[in-house]
Amino acid sequence: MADLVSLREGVAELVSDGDSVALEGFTHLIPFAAGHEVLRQGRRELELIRMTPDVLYDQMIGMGAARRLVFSYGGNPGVGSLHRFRDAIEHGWPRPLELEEHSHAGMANRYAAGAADLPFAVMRGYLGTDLVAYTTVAPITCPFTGEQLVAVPALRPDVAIVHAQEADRQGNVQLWGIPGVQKEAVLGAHRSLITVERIVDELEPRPGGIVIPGWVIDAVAEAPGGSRPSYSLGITDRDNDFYREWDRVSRERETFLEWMSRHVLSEEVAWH
Amino acid sequence: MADLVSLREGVAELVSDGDSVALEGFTHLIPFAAGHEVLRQGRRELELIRMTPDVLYDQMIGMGAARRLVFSYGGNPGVGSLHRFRDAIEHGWPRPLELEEHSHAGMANRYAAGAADLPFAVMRGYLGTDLVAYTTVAPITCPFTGEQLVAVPALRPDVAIVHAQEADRQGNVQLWGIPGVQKEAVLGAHRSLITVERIVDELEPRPGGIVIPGWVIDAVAEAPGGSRPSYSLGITDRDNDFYREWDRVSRERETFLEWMSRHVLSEEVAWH
Amino acid sequence: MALRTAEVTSGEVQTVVAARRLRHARRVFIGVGRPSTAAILARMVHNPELVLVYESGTIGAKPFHIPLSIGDGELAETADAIVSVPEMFNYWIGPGRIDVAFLGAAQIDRYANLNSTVIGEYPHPKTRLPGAGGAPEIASSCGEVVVIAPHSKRTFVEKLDFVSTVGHGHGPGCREHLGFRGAGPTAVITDLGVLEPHPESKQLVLTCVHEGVEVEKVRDETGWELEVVSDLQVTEPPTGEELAALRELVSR
Amino acid sequence: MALRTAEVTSGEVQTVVAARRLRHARRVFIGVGRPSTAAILARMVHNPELVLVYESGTIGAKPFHIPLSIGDGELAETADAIVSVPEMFNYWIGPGRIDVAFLGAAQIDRYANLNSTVIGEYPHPKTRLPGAGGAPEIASSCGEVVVIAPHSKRTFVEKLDFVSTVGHGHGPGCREHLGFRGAGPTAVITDLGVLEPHPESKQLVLTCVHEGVEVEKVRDETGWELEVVSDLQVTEPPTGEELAALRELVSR
Repeated sequence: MADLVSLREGVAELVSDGDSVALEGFTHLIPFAAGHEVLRQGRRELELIRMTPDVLYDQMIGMGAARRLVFSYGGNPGVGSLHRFRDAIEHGWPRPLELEEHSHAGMANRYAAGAADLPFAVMRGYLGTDLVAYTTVAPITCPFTGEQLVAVPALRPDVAIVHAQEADRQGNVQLWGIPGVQKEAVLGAHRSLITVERIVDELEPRPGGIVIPGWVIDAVAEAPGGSRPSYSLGITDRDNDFYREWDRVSRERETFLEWMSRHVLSEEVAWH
Repeated sequence: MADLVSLREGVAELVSDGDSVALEGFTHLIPFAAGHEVLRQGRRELELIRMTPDVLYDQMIGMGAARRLVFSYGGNPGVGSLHRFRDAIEHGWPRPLELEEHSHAGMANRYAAGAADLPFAVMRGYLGTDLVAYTTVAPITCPFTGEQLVAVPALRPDVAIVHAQEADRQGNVQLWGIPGVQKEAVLGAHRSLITVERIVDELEPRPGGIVIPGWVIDAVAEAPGGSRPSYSLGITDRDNDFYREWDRVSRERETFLEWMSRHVLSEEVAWH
Repeated sequence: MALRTAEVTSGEVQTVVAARRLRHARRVFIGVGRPSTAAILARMVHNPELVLVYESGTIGAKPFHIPLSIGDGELAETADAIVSVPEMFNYWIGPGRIDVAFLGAAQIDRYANLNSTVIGEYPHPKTRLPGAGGAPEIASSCGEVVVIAPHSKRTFVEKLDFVSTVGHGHGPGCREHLGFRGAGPTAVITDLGVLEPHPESKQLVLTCVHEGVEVEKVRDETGWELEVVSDLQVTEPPTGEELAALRELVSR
Repeated sequence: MALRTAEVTSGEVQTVVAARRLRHARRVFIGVGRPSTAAILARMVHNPELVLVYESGTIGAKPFHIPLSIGDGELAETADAIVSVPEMFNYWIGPGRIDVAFLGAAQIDRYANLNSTVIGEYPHPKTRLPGAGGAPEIASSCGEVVVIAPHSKRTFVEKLDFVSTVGHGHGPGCREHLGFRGAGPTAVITDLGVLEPHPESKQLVLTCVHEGVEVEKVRDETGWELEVVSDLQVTEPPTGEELAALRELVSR
């Protein structure tokens, strides 16, 4: 059974400097509150893993918490560039950022292989692209047909952190709506923390509900609104204005730092 | 969009002599009505594919409809032997039955590879067993770690037939409860027929509900009670007494043939 | 009622032309922005049965509003089915279940190969772009690809800084050699006109200009020696119905 | 209240001993029949938190009745989660998330390898058995395996007709050589007693007999020269609570 902890305890217990950490979420259910807590606790030298690093990773990269980024699409969805991500790669500010870049299909299969504890997954992809020269893939031949395919190595993060709608007191978690790769990230990681909108006495099965049993989760922390400005289907709405506004906030280093200091790092946190 | 057809039309349209046919269902939602219709239409020389050939395949094998069986567990669950399956293998009655035998994990991965249109899947398994000498598997080496694993070839049946609780008028299908490998069988097959308990105006999303869009299905046929003596969760109950009784009915060739003639092949069918 | 060209923006024309392209499509794969707007518009005016698939995992979404992200709540709430990302790529995109995919890019070359990764050198880019995302496998798996891009020399380049996504590769036979399925890019719809691969050379040629656009202008904005077909078409202007629907959609 | 041995069937003893084995288990993988009954009994009297996993995909099922099949409706209705069969094997069994797996077999050898495929030659069997099902990967992946089998020379054989499932293979180091995880078979619970692999030789030795069972009888019913540990134990008879719970369960 998962431990029910405070967000502060959960992050302190599970995330250390230098860890590879997957804060997953595919547009929906992005674990902003947990990512902010990682920043408040001053974690450094992280390998951040995520298919779609967006505003949360822009914030973490901009604060210099990451040494390395493993990803497949780094943009502010529907808005444009991630300015802190770009600044780190283009100018090494506030520190250089090492990259391991894949396609979405590659990352998804890497997570699936990790969840299955297999060393690699087989897929069709990457062929003909320049990515092959800069990332970790290998040719593999079908032993039955001779067809050449591509192998991608499994992803096994030290820690997976995801957000869900609810958990019961045994730490069984239910999420619904767009599920992304969160289940795979949790099952493939060595440790896991799930933040939830609410703790309930009993999980009521939902259409589209995915239940992750408490016994494969290390810790569950209640964090109402913990995915804002992303959303938790049925509980909070996506704050599209915030994503648009982030383009302005993040464009200049000073504005960004001031915003982070005021809204994320201070003891009296405006949100989260 | 799938065509809404009668069971008779659906089977006549999609199943031909010599086809490889997966009538899938893992204990739950076994497409008995469709299998019986295949028998009534006199199909022969079939390659029958299923992880858990049970009473339905015992019937189809006993009637001589199958040339070959691809499977991983051939028993009457909780009861014992499948006598017609045994008689075919042990004595070639009513005709010899060629076998391709796998483990459950192997069959499940073969279906998953088929659904993904990949030629094979990678897994850990089979090693050390005598099955390796009699089935289709191949060693494969991880290009990253050097670990030796096992490849299994994709399953691509000519036809998949499964049963579900409901469909809407566009042929979108919803099933819930134990999902087995039905989605994989449908997606991996070249043609597909889904029988349903009922046609509804609109699918109401259910906990655990899996929706298969009508546009990946060839035909949907209404067949109320179509999984009996198996069951359709929430609509019919498993007839455990029938499974026990089958042990007696199927033990002798004559009793079996008489039962089939009376209950399955006759024009006025007692059930289905 | 036909509207005068002056009343219509080139972006509106581009969206309308993209939507028309979906008249007979069955399943379209779309990202956000203009592709998504075009697909919703197609459902409104041309093809109400069109199935919209977003890589977030929503199959058969029926958004009333233009979504900002590919994972907006409305997409999940209106979808026929929602699947995980591994399932989306492995069971739905990879096997070629999607007819048409709309893709964008920061750079496109004469073979409709796409760059969405970097401007400059990969290790030390001048401009870091978001990256390939789902595009490489979408382009190698779907029935056909339609590229939607603004027409300028910055975008239509002689040589990509980085090949993120293969269109027609090095030309004829290249997709087959790589084992790809589908026809690859069949059209590039810009704010100036439509480019299509020549059936033999696979090089993009200008097949259509939007009303009021000079061919010379299109050539000027293209970074290679653009060929023009002899029977060059002029885009049929947006109809009143198309334009009204588009504007109503944008205003929601 | 202790019950006299005469009142208890050997099958009941076997089930009770199997249930006790789950006192400290967290997740148990079970098929139908005696294993399932033992696991449900363990939840009733020893370990209410025990998570029952059936290969049909039901995780955390809490059946009130003994299921006839691994896919009975009650398992689905009471499960914490239900997953597809590919997911069950790939995400749950393969990675070793299950502590204890209960398996049965038609034949078992001194290294606790199992045959559930054929009696006789595979191409022309005397008796065709159901086949391996999930057992090979369950036995190579779970934390430990407990085999439940009736004790007779027909079952406990010198040489298997077919190796369906590897227990300890050819002996020490064999599982490691094959890359298996988990301890493999740690006990074989029969209607006569309990066999466990010798820590060094990995050969099954008799470590416990049920009350009233002669060692000679066990040797007679075993197809190889069975060794007996020096400190042979006698099974603690079923307690009144265990027996009452088991009988109540069976009568439901």
